[in-house]
Amino acid sequence: MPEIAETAAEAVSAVHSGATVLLGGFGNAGQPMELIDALLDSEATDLTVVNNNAGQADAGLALLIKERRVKKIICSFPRQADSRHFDEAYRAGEIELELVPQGNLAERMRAAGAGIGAFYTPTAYGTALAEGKETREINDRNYVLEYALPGDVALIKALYADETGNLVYRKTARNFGPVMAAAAAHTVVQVEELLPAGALAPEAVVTPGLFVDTVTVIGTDSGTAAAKEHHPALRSQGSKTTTAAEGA
Amino acid sequence: MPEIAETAAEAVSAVHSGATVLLGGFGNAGQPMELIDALLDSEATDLTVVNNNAGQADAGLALLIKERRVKKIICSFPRQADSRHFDEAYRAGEIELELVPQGNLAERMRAAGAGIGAFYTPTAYGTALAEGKETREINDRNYVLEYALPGDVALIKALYADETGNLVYRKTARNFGPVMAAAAAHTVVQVEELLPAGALAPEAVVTPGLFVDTVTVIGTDSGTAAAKEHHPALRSQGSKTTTAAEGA
Amino acid sequence: MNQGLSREEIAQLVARDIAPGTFVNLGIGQPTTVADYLRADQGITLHTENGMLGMGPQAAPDETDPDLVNAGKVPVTELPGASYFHHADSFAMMRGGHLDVCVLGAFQVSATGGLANWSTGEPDAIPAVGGAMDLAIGAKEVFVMMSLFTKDGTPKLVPECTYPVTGLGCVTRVYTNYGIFHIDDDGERRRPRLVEAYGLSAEEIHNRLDVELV
Amino acid sequence: MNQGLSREEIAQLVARDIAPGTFVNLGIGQPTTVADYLRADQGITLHTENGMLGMGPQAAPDETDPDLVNAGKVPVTELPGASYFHHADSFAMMRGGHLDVCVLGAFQVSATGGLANWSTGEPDAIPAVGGAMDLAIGAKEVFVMMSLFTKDGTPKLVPECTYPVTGLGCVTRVYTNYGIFHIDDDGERRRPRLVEAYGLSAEEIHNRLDVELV
Repeated sequence: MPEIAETAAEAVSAVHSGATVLLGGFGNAGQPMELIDALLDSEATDLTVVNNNAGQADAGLALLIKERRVKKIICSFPRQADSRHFDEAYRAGEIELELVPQGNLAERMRAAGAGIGAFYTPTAYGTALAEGKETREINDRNYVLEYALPGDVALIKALYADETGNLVYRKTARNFGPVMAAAAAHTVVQVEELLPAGALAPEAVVTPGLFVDTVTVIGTDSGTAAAKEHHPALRSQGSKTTTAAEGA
Repeated sequence: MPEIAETAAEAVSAVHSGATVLLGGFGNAGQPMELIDALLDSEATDLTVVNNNAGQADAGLALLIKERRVKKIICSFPRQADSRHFDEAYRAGEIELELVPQGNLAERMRAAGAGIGAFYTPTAYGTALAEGKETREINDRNYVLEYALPGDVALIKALYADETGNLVYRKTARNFGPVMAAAAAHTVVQVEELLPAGALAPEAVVTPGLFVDTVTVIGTDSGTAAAKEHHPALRSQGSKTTTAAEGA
Repeated sequence: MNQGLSREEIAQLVARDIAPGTFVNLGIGQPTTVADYLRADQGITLHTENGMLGMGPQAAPDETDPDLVNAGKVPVTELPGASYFHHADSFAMMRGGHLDVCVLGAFQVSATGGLANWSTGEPDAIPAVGGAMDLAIGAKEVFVMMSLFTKDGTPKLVPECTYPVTGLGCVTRVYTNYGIFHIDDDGERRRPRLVEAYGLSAEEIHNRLDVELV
Repeated sequence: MNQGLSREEIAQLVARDIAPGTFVNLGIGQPTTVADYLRADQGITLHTENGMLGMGPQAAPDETDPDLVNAGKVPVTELPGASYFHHADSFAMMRGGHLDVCVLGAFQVSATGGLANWSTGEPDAIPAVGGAMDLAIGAKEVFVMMSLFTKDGTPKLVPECTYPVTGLGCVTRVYTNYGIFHIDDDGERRRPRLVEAYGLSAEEIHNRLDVELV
């Protein structure tokens, strides 16, 4: 059973300085903004962050970078119209960048979660992003060796959790969540609602509870949108224990 | 959109002699028995078969082996109380056996579906099943190199398909189905019911339709059991196009 | 000078040439506009790298959903038959060769189908790749949309890419304002073949390119 | 001769020692009986390799479901909080170290925690491995249940396995009819430590084993 954290601050207390933190989300969808804000309010520094991007505008990850608390970022697409804090830190030589093609990034975390030490991927063969890496020809195709990318802590966002930690997501907000939950030693999830065990249909669970260590309930736009629909994982007999409004 | 086959015989016509055939199921659960029976009635021979087991009693795969139409079997657990046809063929030197730990078997097919050429797995390191294989130490752990295992055709069983080929499964009958669907060049599925596009909730689809080439409707015990429940993937507004009773 | 086809006309040609019933990924930027010209009767299923098949058109301004976006992070919609999956599964679909076509933009395409579209290689540029390299090597066919020449007239279909490559030998067709090229493998090597010409004659195109055409 | 504990008593000890709130896989055969002694208040979640967490007890004869079986293909039940997943995901859970404990039977366990439980090594035997090797190296802790001696009195806790191994250095505890052994890593090497003795004295156990105990 996961720990239920009353506040986002408590939920992110597992992130220690020097940790590798996997941050979920693709754009705003699935981004655990409130957990990242809590991380910003914490003392944690000297972080290695894995995220698809490198922060946008003056919020969340961008502010962590602005405060120089991210020593290294592992991502696929740092440069964006509003990535000015990353751009500045990078040009100043004050942040290390490991640029990884998006699919290799996802697969490296998937490998970490699945106990695979390394794998041969065709992506990036012959490009600058494979320079210095081992290659191998298998059945007339060329591959690059990539290693598993585990995290100390994952901060992700899901739609519903049940008390056993089972998670379901909403639409394209699923993105990196399930992969990061499995790849991290400690997984922290912000959800719109926490439901009793048995409220989620076992066929429709996306992230089984054994990947989840801490759950905290935070209402966002996703919950508002979900309230207008019937999510298929919700069993009709499942009554809600904590709604976003009642919760932290 | 997948082809809808009227009969099991038509559905398995994609299996040619010499093909590598991935057969789903773990015990009876998820086993596409009617497709295997149709394969038995076909002319296909000289097959390489991938399945967790090597046939039981006097049915399905066991009969294919009895008729010496399987030149090689790749499986994790051939020896069973009622695997007499395999035992006999094996002792006579008339079938080749590649014994693969169950998780490596699943992961090798997963790699094939995911375009991964090979991967380093800790399973079987230091055992007879890793003899002659490449090994590598990564972060103080020992791994064995295993290669992707693609199929020419997969024969699997699911619960429902929609007209776009999206699949959902029932309970532990899911087992190898999703992995084999992605690993084979051509995937044939027997389902209890075929539903219109839109009848399956997109959040609850397990195998997206792009992995599915042929669907045929065959009623079995699974459908009978499912009829007493509400599968979470079924949207209430989805009306059924073909039920098992009406179908082939 | 005759500019050949407009961007919209190029997108129309790409849409015309995508086979019915296929699974297609449209890259960010110009390739996205191809969706505007796909006909419903083509039965094309769109994939977006952030975890969806069966993506519908861009969402109306008053019907956007924060949890339903495309690879460009633009709000989109869901069609009947859609499905959602996580990032590793989404890129497994590409890498595993399950997508029939992806359409990408390019700085350069080489005569053997090498693609350069992720980096200008300028020393002070901040690099970013996203899913470009995964898409380039993943789909069964890679269609590129680009102008055939830069503003100063330099060809973008080149003997070898001078920009950093995204993938080797992966492009199968190049849709440009002056013509469509297929890059076929004749068993010995891959070479571009001019299939349709627009605004310039085939001879003029041959003369202005430093690439041997079939 | 005193036989020490019965199989049921060994299963009870294993059940007692599984930490509350953990995720556990019980191997086929004798290990399955551990489930009979787990208390509800321990909050143990059972994993079955064929794709389920939250597995409940064996199904009553009139309530079996053809699509709900355990790794031994025996009909089982589903508990609240259960989830289903495919085979690659199921074994990823093991291999990725997400299960806290697995319980396995054994022919032999070596002094350094090597496990032999998949093959007798007889030349005419038909080999079969199932999920044994995946489980052996996957769980954080591997508990073995076995008799300490064969019927002819040969120890099964041995300096080195003579049977073909399932995994190296993977066993953390050995539950036998005569005693419980923990195989700890003292920083230099792994060695068994006799934690509890039954039916025989600690000295008798030491004398009958060819293994150096801590």
